[in-house]
Amino acid sequence: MLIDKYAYINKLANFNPYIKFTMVAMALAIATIVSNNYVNILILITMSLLTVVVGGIPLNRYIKALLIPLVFLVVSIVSVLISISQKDVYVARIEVLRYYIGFTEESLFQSIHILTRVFACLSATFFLAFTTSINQLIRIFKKLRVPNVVIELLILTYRSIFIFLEEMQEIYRAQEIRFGYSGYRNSFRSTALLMKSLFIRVLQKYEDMVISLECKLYNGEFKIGD
Amino acid sequence: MKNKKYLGFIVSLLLIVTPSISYGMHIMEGFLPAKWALVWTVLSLPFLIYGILKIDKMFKNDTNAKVLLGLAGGFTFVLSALKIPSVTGSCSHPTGVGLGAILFGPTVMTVLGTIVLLFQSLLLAHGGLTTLGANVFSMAIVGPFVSYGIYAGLKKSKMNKTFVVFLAAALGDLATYIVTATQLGVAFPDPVTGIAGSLTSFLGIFAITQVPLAIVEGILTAIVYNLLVEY
Amino acid sequence: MIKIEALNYQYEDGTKALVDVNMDLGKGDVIGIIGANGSGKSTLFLNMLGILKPREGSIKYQGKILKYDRKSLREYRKEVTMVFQDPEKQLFYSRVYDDVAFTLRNLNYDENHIQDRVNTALQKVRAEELKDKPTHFLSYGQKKRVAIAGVLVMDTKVLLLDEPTAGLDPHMTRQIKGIIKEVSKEKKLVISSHDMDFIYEICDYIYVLGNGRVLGEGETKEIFLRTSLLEEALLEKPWLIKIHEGLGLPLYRYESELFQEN
Amino acid sequence: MIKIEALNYQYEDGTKALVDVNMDLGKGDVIGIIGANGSGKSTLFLNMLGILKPREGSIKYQGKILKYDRKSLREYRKEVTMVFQDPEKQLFYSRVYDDVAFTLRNLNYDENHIQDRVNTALQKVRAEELKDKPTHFLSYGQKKRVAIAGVLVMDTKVLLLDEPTAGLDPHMTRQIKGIIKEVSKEKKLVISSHDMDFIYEICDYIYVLGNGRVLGEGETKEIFLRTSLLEEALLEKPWLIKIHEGLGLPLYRYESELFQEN
Repeated sequence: MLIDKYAYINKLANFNPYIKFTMVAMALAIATIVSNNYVNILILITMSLLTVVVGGIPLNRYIKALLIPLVFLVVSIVSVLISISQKDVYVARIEVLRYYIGFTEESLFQSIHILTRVFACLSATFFLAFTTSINQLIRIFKKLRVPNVVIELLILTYRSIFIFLEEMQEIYRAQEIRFGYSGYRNSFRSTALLMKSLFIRVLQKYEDMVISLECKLYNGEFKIGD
Repeated sequence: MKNKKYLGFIVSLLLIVTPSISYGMHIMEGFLPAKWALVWTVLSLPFLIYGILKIDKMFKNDTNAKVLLGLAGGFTFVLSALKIPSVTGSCSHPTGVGLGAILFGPTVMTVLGTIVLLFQSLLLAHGGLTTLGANVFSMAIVGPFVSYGIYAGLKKSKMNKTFVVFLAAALGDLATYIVTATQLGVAFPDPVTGIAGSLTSFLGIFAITQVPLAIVEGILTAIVYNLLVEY
Repeated sequence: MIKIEALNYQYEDGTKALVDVNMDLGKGDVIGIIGANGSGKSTLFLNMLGILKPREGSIKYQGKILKYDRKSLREYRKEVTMVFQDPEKQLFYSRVYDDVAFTLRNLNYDENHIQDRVNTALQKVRAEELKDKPTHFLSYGQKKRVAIAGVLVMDTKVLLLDEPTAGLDPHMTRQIKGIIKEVSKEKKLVISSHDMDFIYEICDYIYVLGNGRVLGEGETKEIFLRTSLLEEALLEKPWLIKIHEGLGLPLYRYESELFQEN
Repeated sequence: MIKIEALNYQYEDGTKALVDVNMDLGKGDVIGIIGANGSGKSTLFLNMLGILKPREGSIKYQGKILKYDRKSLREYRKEVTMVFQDPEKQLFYSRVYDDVAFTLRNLNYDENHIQDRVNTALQKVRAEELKDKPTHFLSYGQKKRVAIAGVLVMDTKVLLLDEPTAGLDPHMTRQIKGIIKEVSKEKKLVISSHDMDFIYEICDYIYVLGNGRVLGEGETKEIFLRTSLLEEALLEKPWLIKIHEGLGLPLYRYESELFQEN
């Protein structure tokens, strides 16, 4: 969640958000449509440098973020790379019970290709996530004529994410020191209790917020300036 | 529950929130080639647009519902930061989406789900922008629809309510996983065995984590449901 | 000004929350409403805002009985509004500026005008530098000040404040006191608090609530001398009163007076 | 007892939350930790509980350095635990009894034993009659007492209390004071609060925090006489200290002493 914090304190935080957004959109488009290994690597290098060197995001933090989807990546790449069949058509293979497990040249190239594309796209998205705050993005979406309902829901959801994140942490800690997460059974029950408590707090917040809205002369719209 | 009118809301939130996207496997940023990224986006769009129109209409009648939906969005997002004990001992992240299928109609949660998925990719690095369309389709459309369908279809039957909730949540989750595996399978056909091979391979490899998870999540949802009804 | 006449309020389950409450908020500039938890303070505030509708009795504003249709309420709340205890529930935007501007945008003012008023409001609570900060990075005390700004921006005639110093450290409490003193020059304030020293310093007229009834009312000094009333209401005396009674010192209103003269 | 040695804690983004904190909680029976909002009190408490792990330095309990594996933490928390500020976030069950029993059930005690200990804990906080009540119908003060019971039930040697009187009216504050005094006979208490009068009355040794550092420490009376220290920490003096300094009266520890002798 700390990505959010960096979006406000990095060195590019006040840089024109439209330019940042356009750059990222273009990088994503090129990486997925053109999708050339060398171009992808170029995007990865450019975006990483922009994020870490120009934006001033700590390198270890950046690498940590890049590794978040690692499990998915490894498992999926393995699925793409490896195949099993009775025919021996593989560049490298092992034989198990008359089946061949291995990979072909094509799947090897495809895997490498996916890898470069994934890291090109990740670096572009992370550039956006690390340097452009959601508050700036919402204004961009407004410019892009995203429907008003969606903009309003974005605003409200973004705000309430932080309300409940804090509450969840407090409830979790209170459970944790009372041994709520010692052992599988307890963890299970505590998780359910946590979800319940949080849910009830959603409803309470709703009731209180409606009252507060009345006082703020809410007329049915959550506006933002341009 | 002191307020009966919330009951429908609760059930639907739980059913749609936790299950489908809950422990779904987000297809990561950049993983899909352009063609497939586009295909799934185009397939998701009608649901999204219909949902937006519906929400628009709903907000005209009850402007406070905006706040409720916003809070529900925050709530579902936050569940994805919560580590849920899973069978294998590792921790998986639930990711809830959605909301009041019963109160608001199932397409509403497609919109909310999309918003949550967007925040997940920007704030948590789960999923991605290029794969948003595909993830929306599996997690904010198919999963919730399956859950909702099962719940709506069985709630009047004589079956035990808790079991119905369990089924709806668990099967919604499974549906999401099958769709995701399919999305990957068709995008990357096995050079030797074709789509059939790649599909089997993705279904098989993710089954190790996703099937137990679906069951765990079904149970969890049922427990929370009972706790809330008791409250 | 606001007058409350023979007001009764019941919860849906029949519990009586307020019983025959009469108040004239014209009796002072800064009115204190004190009482134990559950004495009915919050319910009273919600009645004063027209959010809850009394079962019997009425709220009068400027001599006119408050009506509960949408339009009347909206007009009324341009004159009377409230800062709630928990700032989290009053902040809807993730950017301070947008949040403070919210009410004005609801009234469709133009953006230039809004900008001026937002700036003024933020100045009043000494939070100009927070303007572009995301709300979720603010400290509790900062959130509290932004919540107050979001209400001051409206320029109402009456402002209700529920526990304005709850959860604040001594330094921030002093800040809020300063803000309240300044704001009280322009507006009528109605304040509830569990901090008797704070109430004693800030308010000039006080209503004591207990079990949904007005147990007593009077000028600040006078109220806090009524030992049995405070005991009945489960409250305590401010320390300046205690040393007046216990040590036979003169009755001072402010700490500074005490220490200057002795 | 707990000793904190050269403890440093940083948030993930590099902000220093605690800098070179040294504390020996054996120096008193009821230890007060005071400081402005954001001075690091909460972070310190979370470090003391082993929820946050210091970047440098260590927590020692009974002479042994705290380890952060599951088992060590589990054993440690049987000896050291905490009551958080907001009771709303510490009550999970719909029935008071179940909630108080939560800790014991997690440790797999048998139900008969649990029953005894739950009853004792509820007695200690004077809440026996709430046993079968649904938690969401309790008043704020009752919730607070039940939350304390839910922690007392563990019979730890050390109990941390974060703002135990926040949000309470004067009457309930007195009740909590009573409970704390009684509990302090059996356990070591570590208390944080913004209410200086409360800290002055309850604690016998005090640490003053500011910007994540220990700005000063000492016996209660002595600490509150150090004007510049309190100013630096943005705190205030208890009124008993104020009148001692301002009026030249002897320095009393309790209100009752003052009024008896004068």
